Amino acid sequence: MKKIKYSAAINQAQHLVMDKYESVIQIGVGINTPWYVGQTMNGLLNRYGEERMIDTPVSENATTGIAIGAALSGYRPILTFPRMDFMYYAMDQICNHAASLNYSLGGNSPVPLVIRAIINRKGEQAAQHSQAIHALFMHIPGLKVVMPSNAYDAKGMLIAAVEDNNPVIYIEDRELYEFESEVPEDYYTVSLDKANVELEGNDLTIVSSSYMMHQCRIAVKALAEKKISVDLIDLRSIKPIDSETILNSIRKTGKLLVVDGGWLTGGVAAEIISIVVTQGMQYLKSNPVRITLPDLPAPASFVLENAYYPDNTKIFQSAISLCL
Amino acid sequence: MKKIKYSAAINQAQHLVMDKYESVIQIGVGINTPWYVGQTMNGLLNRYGEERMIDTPVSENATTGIAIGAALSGYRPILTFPRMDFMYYAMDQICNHAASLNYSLGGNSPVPLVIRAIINRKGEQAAQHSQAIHALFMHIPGLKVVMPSNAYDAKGMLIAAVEDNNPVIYIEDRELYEFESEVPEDYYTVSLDKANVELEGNDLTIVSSSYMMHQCRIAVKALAEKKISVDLIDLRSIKPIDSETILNSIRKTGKLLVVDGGWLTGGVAAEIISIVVTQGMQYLKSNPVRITLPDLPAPASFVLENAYYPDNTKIFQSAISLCL
Amino acid sequence: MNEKLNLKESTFISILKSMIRIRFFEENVAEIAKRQEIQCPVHLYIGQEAIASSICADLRNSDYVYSTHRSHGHYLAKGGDVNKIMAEIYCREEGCSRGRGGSMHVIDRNVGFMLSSPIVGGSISIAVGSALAAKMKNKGQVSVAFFGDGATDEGVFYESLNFAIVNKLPMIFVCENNSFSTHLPDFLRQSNTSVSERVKGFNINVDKVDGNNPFEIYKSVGKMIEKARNNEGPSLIECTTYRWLSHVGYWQDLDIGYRKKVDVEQWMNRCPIKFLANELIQNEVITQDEFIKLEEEIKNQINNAVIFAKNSSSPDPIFIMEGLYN
Amino acid sequence: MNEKLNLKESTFISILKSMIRIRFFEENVAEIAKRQEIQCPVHLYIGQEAIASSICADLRNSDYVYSTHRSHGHYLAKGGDVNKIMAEIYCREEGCSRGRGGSMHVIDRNVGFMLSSPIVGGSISIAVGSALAAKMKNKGQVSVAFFGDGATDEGVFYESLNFAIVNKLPMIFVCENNSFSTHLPDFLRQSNTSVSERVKGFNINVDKVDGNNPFEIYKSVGKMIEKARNNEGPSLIECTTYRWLSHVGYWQDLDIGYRKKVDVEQWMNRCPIKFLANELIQNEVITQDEFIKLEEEIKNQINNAVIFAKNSSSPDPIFIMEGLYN
Ligand SMILES: Cc1ncc(C[n+]2csc(CCOP(=O)(O)OP(=O)(O)O)c2C)c(N)n1
Ligand SMILES: Cc1ncc(C[n+]2csc(CCOP(=O)(O)OP(=O)(O)O)c2C)c(N)n1
Ligand SMILES: [Mg+2]
Ligand SMILES: [Mg+2]
Repeated sequence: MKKIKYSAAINQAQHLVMDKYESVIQIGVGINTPWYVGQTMNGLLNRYGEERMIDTPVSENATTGIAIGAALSGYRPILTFPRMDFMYYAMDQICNHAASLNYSLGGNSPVPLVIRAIINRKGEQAAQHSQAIHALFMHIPGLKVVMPSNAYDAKGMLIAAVEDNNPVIYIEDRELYEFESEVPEDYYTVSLDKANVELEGNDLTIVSSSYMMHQCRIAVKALAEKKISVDLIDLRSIKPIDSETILNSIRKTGKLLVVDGGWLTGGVAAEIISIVVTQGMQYLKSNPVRITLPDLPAPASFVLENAYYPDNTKIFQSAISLCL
Repeated sequence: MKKIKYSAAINQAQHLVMDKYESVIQIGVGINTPWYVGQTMNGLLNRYGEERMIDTPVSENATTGIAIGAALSGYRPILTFPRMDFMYYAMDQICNHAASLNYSLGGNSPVPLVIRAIINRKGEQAAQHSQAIHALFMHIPGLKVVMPSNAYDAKGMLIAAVEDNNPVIYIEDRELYEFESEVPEDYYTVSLDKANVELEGNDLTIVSSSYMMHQCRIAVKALAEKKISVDLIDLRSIKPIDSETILNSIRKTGKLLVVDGGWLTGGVAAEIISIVVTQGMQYLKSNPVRITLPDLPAPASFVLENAYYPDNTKIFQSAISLCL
Repeated sequence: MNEKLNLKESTFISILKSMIRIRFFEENVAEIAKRQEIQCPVHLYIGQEAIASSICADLRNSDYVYSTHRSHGHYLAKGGDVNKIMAEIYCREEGCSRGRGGSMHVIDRNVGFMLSSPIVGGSISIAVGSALAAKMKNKGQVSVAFFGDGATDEGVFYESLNFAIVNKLPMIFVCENNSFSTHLPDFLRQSNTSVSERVKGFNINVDKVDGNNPFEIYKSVGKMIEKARNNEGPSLIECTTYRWLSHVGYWQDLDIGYRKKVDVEQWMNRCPIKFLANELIQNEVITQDEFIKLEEEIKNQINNAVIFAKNSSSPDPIFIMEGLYN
Repeated sequence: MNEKLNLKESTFISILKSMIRIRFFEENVAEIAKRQEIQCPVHLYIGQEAIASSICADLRNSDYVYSTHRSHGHYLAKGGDVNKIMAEIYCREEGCSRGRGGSMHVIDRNVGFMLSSPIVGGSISIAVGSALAAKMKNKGQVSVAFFGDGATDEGVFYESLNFAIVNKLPMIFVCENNSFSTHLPDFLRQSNTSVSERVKGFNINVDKVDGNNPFEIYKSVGKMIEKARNNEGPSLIECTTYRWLSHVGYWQDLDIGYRKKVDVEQWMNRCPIKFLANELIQNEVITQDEFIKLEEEIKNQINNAVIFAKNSSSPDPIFIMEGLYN
């Protein structure tokens, strides 16, 4: 199988779904320029034209409503936010409308909408251009929220998201764009509600997702050298959460470290820990640990950024303390 | 001391701060009509005039920015959202701006803004008019988020919020408006970061806030009859969270039930449980339990509402199972 | 074709029927709300019936309609099922939204009634999304968004307008300007209280009509629909009107002080139903007897709807989660 | 008073100085960005200097100014500290925002520069809040919001406009129309590419001027400021202009294909600094020698700012949480 980049996998997925389904259209600020979306849109404008690739004015709120309306009228739009930070403008449409319409209308008004939401961390871009606010969407009933960590899942989950009849927030981290993994060229899907046990081990369960999985992988290698073997679980989906996979692992290892790329309070890590201890605290041999961003807006200075963003060293150290 | 209603306590607090500080102004959709805000604004328009009581067009986004701008320019605005559901329109100003401005600008641009956010549960109002989305704000660094459960705290915390130099989301539940408690007539503050051990007991810790405290109080009385004595903790603030008070209680009781009026996944209950088990799992004698709304938009039908909203019976039953 | 009116007779009989249906429906809802048979908040359309009825007169089932908190009139005018909406106001399982949505979340996709949203300004952009779909499908469909003057205070209205114009979508923006956003009159909220004048600079085809005059509305929107079907882009029609009852509920909120009794009375004298009925009778399109018979028929229909609703079952809490995902 | 120009000489010398300062500042930032001395993304103002400089010429320190992602020009024109903003672009502790904000979050409250926001449309409503405060304080302050044509695509712009007009606030909306929102030209985004025409229906005092001509801008905004100080309400000035460099960064993004080389060249021929310098020299307000001396002085100032910034310390991670709460 060929190794391709995470961004290329997203690109492939989009070519495949736009090819297969005439009903797939794309909409969003900057979708037709590499400035915003890296290489993920390569070739799409040329191949499918402006009618199906709608680059919009900066009107995030209306644009989201428009995507919802198109979804209610026979299309399967992919709506892209080049930064998650810009989604705040569209919260009314995402949370008040896309998420709950089908339920409020009695169940026959599916909103087959995919929202590509891109995290841009680091680069001295500061508080309003660096946010990872996936936890907010995890809280909203009616949404599905996925955050693939590798090229294979990125492709398969994006295709699955497009085929799904519900609004799916599909979260990418730009830091992942250059990472390569083996990806089949053809059309395939990866389920939107299953976690992936990426590595099996006995001493410790690490649960993570998206870009932080990358940091975990590095840490896990270093831990192996210290003879600590890790069950490394890639959440892939944070709504719904695959509790079973996590609990199965905890039954085996008895130790839990959750690593999330968002803020601490009310974040994904809190939810994972809650699931585990409300359902299986008896299996835990020591206090679970969470590694997240501190409760602080992103600072600009890279010196502060280095202190702000947790990395594999921090994961390694936490894992070591947990296993001592 | 005189007993007054929760809504009257809010009203008193507002009269007192507007009296004491010329810089306090009020702004928001419907603040000058009892339709929206019950009795909480009684007498304010007459006494302070339209210049300080600004009833606005339905432009939630701009109105929030305007309140921030006034806060940066020497005023201490109180901005009211008659329903939390309408706050989605203003998320950019609340989360991207009010919350992080002071940090991003180096620390000398305080935003002394109070946002009164009103939860309207029940009444067959359905998904877009019933939301309790306090957990979303708990996740945003730079905000303070309080949700008083009784008239005394409602008054003292609103005054404290106005005196605070940071954006404070002050959450009311309309269901609480009619509840009375003893409230001094004069000016006083209640700290924005301390939980309140409302009742002391030994068998179980119940942590709750706002309207759900009311349901807990009923349950706790019934539990007392069953000889189960409860440490009943009123969070009061969900950002920051007073971990110490909660942990102290857990050390004593070894059992934890968290009752929150918001949704399950990624909610306040998950955070409380996480704080406890990451810092003191060893004190817990059994799995902690959370009672929340299910992950579902609010249904309209009151028959469904009755199944949707947890009440004191559910709390009672959970507590009993926990203590068996 | 009636020569004096210079308009199709059958159309105006249909419009009259629609208006009467809405009036009786709303009067009935007011009754049941007063009797506290329902808890669900209701925003009644009485006084504004001419607008929905005339706008929808020539729309097809394949055309899209979007509505607001004040949804009943739009729903009925588009041909929505009167039983199902009544049952929904009662929050019953047989309601159009299975009792999950209530008065403010109604739907009848068979006739192109897509949804109503109680979030002010919440459905306008979604309607534009249907217009985008319509343009792509290229089958002559149009999309219509009903909204109040209050909704034009939300920025998303302008974003939606701009997008529809830039992309020449088959979209019709229908602003029902009753000069109030709940208690707040237009001049305290808006720098230009005429919505159609305010947005002229967007380069959109606009018209401002008497919202209590079905002839004016029908004529104006007819041209707009034609334009839209011919891929000539969107239009906005501003219909000035007045709501007779309180913002929400069944009463006549004269006590609160935000509007005067004489204003309400003046507008009630300009009742759109009386006006149209008189015109049709005087021009011998229908007779007084036919009119009375028509009223009877519709009254029956509404009474039956109430019976249907009351006989409907409450949703079963066991299935409370149904409809969350699709 | 220069008779030929019929304008105060000292004012235009100040404006010229301000424009040169911005130009050199930005050229320097481009250099350091190119040399990768900084990581922080920078949106350079080169080509648009006349606008900030002329708008701010008669503003007082007590007047409020709000800005965008393209913040440097506004900051310097309002009298912001050149050392502190340079150090901020380097994300240093001595920067105006202590290295927490970088290029897109700058502040100098001593001179009324309140903040810049990189969220498109993010600072307009906040500026209106300062105008509200100004009106309540009643001391003749005005509030100015700078924003691009792209920001007028956000609904919050219209909400802000409406509120300012309804409440007659001392507010000046300054739209710098460079016809691009990043890569997207105006006609692909906007139903009316003239912002001032688009919003006329809001009943606001508007003017459209050549944004590369300081005389025009200064004259027009002067009247607006006077109006605002006299409690006669807000105004909007649209200044047509062009950015010479890429949306972000130091290069001349001609390769991406969204704009043509000849357009850039044509606009570069209309350099606002050359234009003003020529006018002042020809009208004997200053001599060629004085102009050259002036340039030298400012060049020095900027070089010193770079030295200041480089000598500044990096923020200490120990204090990373400082500034979260106040
Ligand atoms: C976002 C939002 N803000 C506030 C409200 C409360 N609200 C309900 S209806 C309404 C006024 C709407 O006025 P208009 O659009 O003119 O419709 P009308 O009631 O006159 O038919 C308001 C402010 C709401 N539903 N949604
Ligand atoms: C809410 C939001 N959406 C998108 C962006 C990305 N973005 C940054 S600048 C810009 C264009 C702004 O154009 P304009 O307002 O005309 O300012 P100019 O860059 O031309 O000075 C965009 C879309 C953003 N910063 N904020
Ligand atoms: Mg109205
Ligand atoms: Mg521009």
